[in-house]
Amino acid sequence: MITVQTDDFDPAAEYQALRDSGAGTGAIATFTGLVRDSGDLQGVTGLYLEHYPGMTEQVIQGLIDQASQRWDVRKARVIHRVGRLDLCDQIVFVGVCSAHRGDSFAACEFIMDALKTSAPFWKKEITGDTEHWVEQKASDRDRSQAWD
Amino acid sequence: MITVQTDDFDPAAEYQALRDSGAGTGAIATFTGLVRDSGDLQGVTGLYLEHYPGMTEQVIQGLIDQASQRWDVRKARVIHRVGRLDLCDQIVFVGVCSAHRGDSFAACEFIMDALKTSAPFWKKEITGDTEHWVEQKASDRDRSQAWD
Amino acid sequence: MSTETLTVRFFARLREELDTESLELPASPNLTTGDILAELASRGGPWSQLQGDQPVMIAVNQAMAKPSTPVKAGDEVAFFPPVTGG
Amino acid sequence: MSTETLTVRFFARLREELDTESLELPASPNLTTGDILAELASRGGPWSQLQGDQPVMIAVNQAMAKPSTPVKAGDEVAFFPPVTGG
Repeated sequence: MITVQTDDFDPAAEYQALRDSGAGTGAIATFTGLVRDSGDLQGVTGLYLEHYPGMTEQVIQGLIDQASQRWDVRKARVIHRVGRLDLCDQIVFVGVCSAHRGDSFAACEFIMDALKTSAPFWKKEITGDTEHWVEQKASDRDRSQAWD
Repeated sequence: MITVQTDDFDPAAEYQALRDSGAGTGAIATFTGLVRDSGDLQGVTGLYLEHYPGMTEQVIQGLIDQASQRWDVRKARVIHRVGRLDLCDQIVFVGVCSAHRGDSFAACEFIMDALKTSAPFWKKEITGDTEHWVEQKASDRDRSQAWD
Repeated sequence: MSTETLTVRFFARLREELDTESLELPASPNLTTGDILAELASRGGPWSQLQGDQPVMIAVNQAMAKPSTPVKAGDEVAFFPPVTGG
Repeated sequence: MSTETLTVRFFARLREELDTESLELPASPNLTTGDILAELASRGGPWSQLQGDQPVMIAVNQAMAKPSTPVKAGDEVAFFPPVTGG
């Protein structure tokens, strides 16, 4: 399940939903991304996140489908926030449950890495009165291509 | 922080503690292991977990130290349960927070993989009236050695 | 949307710098996304960047596409900078 | 614990099959964990498995050790099957 929303999310509730996926689940891997205080610029006080409604969900569903073909994925959950976010806010949640831990780790990390380079989100960093669009990092492209 | 306990644990509280590790935290990776219904034998109804008190904590602290030397680890948390566990019960929690996601994923998975092959825990599977000690899996040794 | 036109959408930095969220263009035969980029870039000013040094990502009907991807009337074409979510 | 002896502990399947949680052994000079394994295995019966086909893991003072690891009076030696936690 994929949700793009302005509201905050509750990783505890998401974890519980993954855990309730049945007795064959032996492993739950989760990732949560937070707004850090050191982005492209020093002194970042917040972010503004824009996305391409409709395409975002399709791209992420495609990543979950790819992950499900490569690994045992019993359930996958992705939440991504958009709009104005402050320092320390939660931005993104990816959770995967599998029979075995290797699958849950790999699928969770793959979805997260691929989301960073292929899901149509754009981040603007806010620093006091100024703001600027974040440039894509070469390291993110490299991490995503490492899965090919 | 490392805890070995018979009681259940609350991943939501552990996540919150990791999240409260400061504004430099941009990434939180967690793993939770659950009792599955298909172990060495079919029809597993529960587990009994034994450990070597004292050594367990030392070994896991050593793994956290190794992870902290290889990756950015702002905080790491490991909880492992012992004693009698039922189907679907939570067995183990590993949570790591870092500045960047790659570090949190790698450190979390490394600690979990290495724990499986080096922390002195032993699992006995209970199937109806019978019980038997689980044998170490070659796949677990391979996964742990892959980090060397 | 007329079946004679296609929609072009812009996001993030491009949307701001072009001061345009979307526009309608006539859908001529054998049109590609690259043709649209070239036509828009020829407007000059901020539009030049559509064929400048900075990479421009392309989607057609909400799926990633290339400059060689053909487009037809009714399609939704989008141009945007490399993505930076997560 | 006497300073003349060392403690040997067993865990999991070994503890059950040997029906022994721990025992005290005299600490002779130049003793290794391998010597202790050999001495205990010579008791026969279930003790033979300490030098059998199944791997036996060794710890000295709660750190992983080898059959060549030296031990002295006061040490805590442990023998156990390969671990299966997590």
